[in-house]
Amino acid sequence: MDKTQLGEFIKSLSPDLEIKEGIQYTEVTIPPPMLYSVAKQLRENEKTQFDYLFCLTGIDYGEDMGVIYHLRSTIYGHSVVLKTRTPDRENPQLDSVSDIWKTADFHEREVFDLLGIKFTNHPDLRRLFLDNSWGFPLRKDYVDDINIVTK
Amino acid sequence: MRSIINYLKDIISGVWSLLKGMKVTGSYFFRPSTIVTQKYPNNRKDLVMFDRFKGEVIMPHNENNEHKCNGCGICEINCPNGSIEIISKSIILEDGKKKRIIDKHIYRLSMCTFCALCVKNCPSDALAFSQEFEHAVFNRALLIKTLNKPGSQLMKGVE
Amino acid sequence: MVFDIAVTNSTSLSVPWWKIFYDFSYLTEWIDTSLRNAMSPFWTTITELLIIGVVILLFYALVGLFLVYAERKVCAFMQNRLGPNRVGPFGLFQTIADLIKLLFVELIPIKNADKLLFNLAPFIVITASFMAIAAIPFALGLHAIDLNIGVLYVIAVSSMGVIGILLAGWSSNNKYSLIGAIRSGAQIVSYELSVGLALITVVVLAGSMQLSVIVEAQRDGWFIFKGHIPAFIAFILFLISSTAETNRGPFDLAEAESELTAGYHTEYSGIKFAFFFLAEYINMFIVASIAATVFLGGWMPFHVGSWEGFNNVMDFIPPFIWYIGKTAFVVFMMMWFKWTFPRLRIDQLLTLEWKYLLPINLVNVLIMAFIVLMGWHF
Amino acid sequence: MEEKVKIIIPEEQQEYVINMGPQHPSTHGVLRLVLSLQGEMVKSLKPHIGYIHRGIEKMCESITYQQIIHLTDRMDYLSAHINNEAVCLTVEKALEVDITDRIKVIRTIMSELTRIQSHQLWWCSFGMDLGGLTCFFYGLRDREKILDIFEETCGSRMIVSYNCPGGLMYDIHPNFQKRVKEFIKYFRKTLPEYDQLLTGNVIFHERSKGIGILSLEDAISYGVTGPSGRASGFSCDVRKQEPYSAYDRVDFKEVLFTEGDTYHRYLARIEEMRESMNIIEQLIDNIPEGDFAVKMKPVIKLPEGEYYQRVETARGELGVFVISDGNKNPYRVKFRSPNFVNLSALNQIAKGFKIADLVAIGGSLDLVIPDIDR
Repeated sequence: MDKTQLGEFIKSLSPDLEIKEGIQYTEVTIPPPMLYSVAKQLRENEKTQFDYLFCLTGIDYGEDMGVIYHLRSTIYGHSVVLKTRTPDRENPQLDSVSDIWKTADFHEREVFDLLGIKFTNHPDLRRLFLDNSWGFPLRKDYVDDINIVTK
Repeated sequence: MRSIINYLKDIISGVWSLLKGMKVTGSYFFRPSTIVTQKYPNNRKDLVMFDRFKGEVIMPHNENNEHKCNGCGICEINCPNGSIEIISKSIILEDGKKKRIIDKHIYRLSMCTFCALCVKNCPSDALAFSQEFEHAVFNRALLIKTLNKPGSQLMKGVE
Repeated sequence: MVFDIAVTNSTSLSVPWWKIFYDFSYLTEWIDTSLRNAMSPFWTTITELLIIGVVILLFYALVGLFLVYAERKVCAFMQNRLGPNRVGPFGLFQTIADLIKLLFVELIPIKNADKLLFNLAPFIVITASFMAIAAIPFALGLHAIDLNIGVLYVIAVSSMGVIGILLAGWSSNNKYSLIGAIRSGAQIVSYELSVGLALITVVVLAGSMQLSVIVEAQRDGWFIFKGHIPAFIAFILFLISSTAETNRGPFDLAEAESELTAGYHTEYSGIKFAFFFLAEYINMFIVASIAATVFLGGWMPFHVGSWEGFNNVMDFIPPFIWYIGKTAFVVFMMMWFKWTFPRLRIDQLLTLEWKYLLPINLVNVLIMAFIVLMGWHF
Repeated sequence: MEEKVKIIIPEEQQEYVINMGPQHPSTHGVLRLVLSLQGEMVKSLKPHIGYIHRGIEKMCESITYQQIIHLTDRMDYLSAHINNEAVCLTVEKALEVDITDRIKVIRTIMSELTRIQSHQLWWCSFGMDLGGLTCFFYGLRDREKILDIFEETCGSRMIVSYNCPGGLMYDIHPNFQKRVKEFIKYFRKTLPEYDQLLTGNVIFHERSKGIGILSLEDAISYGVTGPSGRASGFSCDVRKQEPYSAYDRVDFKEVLFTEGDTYHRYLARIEEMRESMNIIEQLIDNIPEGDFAVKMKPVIKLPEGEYYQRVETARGELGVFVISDGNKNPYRVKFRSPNFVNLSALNQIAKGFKIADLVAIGGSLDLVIPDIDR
């Protein structure tokens, strides 16, 4: 399926989804509560079969915390981008997709480590790179007077 | 019977594959001409580096102790690690005009990642790479270098 | 040379001095008689024991140092490198420099280690290899002790080293060391069988376990040629299993530096580490000399049937040189193995022994016995 | 009186926990694996990473696009050139710059040389992991020839910094073509030696065949890419799927196996070296004339938006995800590094094999730790 068809198809799954045709990929914005069910549908639906999660990025949008999923189907060769964002900066929580794509396990740990987004139902949510005493360095409001030198 | 034949076949093919490996190492053992390592500090004199080799950043001076750096600071902006610092000073020219010229071009070799952005982006080609690669010193302070030589001047015709 | 003067000044040495290179018993008997003339029989025995001890100790140290150097040079040449080349001409004194360094290195005490066993282990390893060297015939008349069960003695003594390795691994209180030691135990217990059986093949042919008799029996042809194919197979099997028994690559699972960092000697430093290191090389030398003695005719020169001239030329080379040459050949083979092959896994190592080497060995012994019974050997 | 309590742990719960790393010869860097063993069998392993986490993604947020190049060099230092290429392609795609054919071809040749030298170093260290120390020196000896080519053209050996947004830092050295051809001729002769020494060796077969099997489903689910993924039958070559640079004009085959064990991960890399040589041979004689760099503005500002670029490094798929807010610094940069993802599958692969196998499996995945930590 090309980008437009894919967008239409995903729109037919649920009317709440916001579909945008990006430069490279079809971009789908999902409200956090629907994330898991849409991801599972995309993975299991015969027509989409997104079996390969090739990138999972956590972003600090300033006010919101967001996660971007890049999916690809190894059978059909089409790709889609899922975006979700939560306005809760203090205790951002999203559903884990690590039981749909096993690779999400490490990626979500990384996002948790660097941005502090908690993933519910994650099997082993520990910090990956940093010590427990560190803040969340990829947040825009992270301050570290010792290690970050600005000219 | 077949299993015994296979057993023997396994052994013979296994030993044969081992012998092939031994042939490779053995053939090198008896050909000392294939040795590639060098006696490094002894061959220092005839060791030639490639002319593009990025050893360290230098500022070439001509025989009159003149360099091309006008102190514009583009190298300082381009440096990703802040290893270049330019200290400039104002002088009063003969015709009474003020002019900012370079006082010290400080280069911290210990922080340099040899990305060549400073050399490439220099508008007046004042910087270059030398082929020096033996950078080890006993004191870390020696790695902070001043690139313009004392008493050097801006080359004529460079603005 | 002091040696020359002593010989020429003596009236009791009845042969020209160069003859002793062909038969060391001239020298040993001369020393014995001069000592007996000077002191009582009791003190003569004590002095002779001391002399033998010192000579073997010196020999041991020299062989160890030289083998370390040789290994480094051989592997360097196989790997397109120069190898040691800084200390002395061609880096000849490199190992001496290393030894001096090791002597001065701090002995790091290990917390929670079993102190007694930890310190005892290197001595057991080195003593085992030291004892085995006494029974090896180096040349005609240069043989410290000629037991009538020489082959058995060497096998027994050289396999004692594994106790030291087990102790080292156990007492270090290090998990990697323990794995290494246990691996080594399993390995040596298994491969001891193959070493023994491979030697028994030749013992069957020679009809004696006494090493001097075995060497003497090869005067008209080395056993590897005399014993047809079974002797050759036994030689190959001995080479493989003795490489395993000395914990050398590709069977160096006990130290396996890419898996266990250094295995049983991870926690050792300084001279204690040097003991392990030295013992490994001496063990290699011992098995090489056993292989040379039993299969390649020991110090016997190479003779071809009826070529009188050729045989005379071969006789002209002193037996000691023959012995050293053959041992060096076997040592080189073992180094060649080590620097060519990847390491086996522990279960494959045991599979190799129990499924391949041991059955082949047993059949081989039977064939050899049959050949000897029928008198088909040369 | 003190009462002695004897606790008996059932045998299946007894674990021998050892720490492999952070200083261990066969983790190739500061990777720490906590292994639970039963005998010598690995029951489970937990990777602990972050020992050289440098925060490259954070650093990228405060530097310009030209300066990112020197950081991506240091991620996967063995495919430095390919990493740089990924960043440059992202920037060029965002700005819709048309780069000349000459740049594309040179980038492709350099990428393939990088791939060969990376696989050579992998071959050395894999041989060394299995205990064949001589492999190490043969591999390094041949790699030296490529590094010399790099040094002559780029000025440095490993951390080349040869790409820049809009083209290349300098033109290729006049000797470049001649030297590359010499190398290909030489390496076609020495590659069979690798086969004799390791590929055909019976001990090596025993150590690698059937060890560490990664099924196709797991490979896709874990996202294991590169030669490791292709050995399991996962067709994931970005050079074929989304051709970039000059890959659309060369003819090469994607090395695919279905077995997915250590031996086939090994074979995939060896075959890939041959394919890389084919690619270089097709391009080296017809490097088109043209500029080596397109004129770019001194300060590059990407238009607002999200840009994703995938490239095939020596270890798998590298994704560069740049979110720009229109400033000269990126708003967020994410590197989807292949090693990070490949490491996550290690537990799945190594479970139930021995320590010696774990070393072989780790070697066959070809992990580069700075790329995992970033």
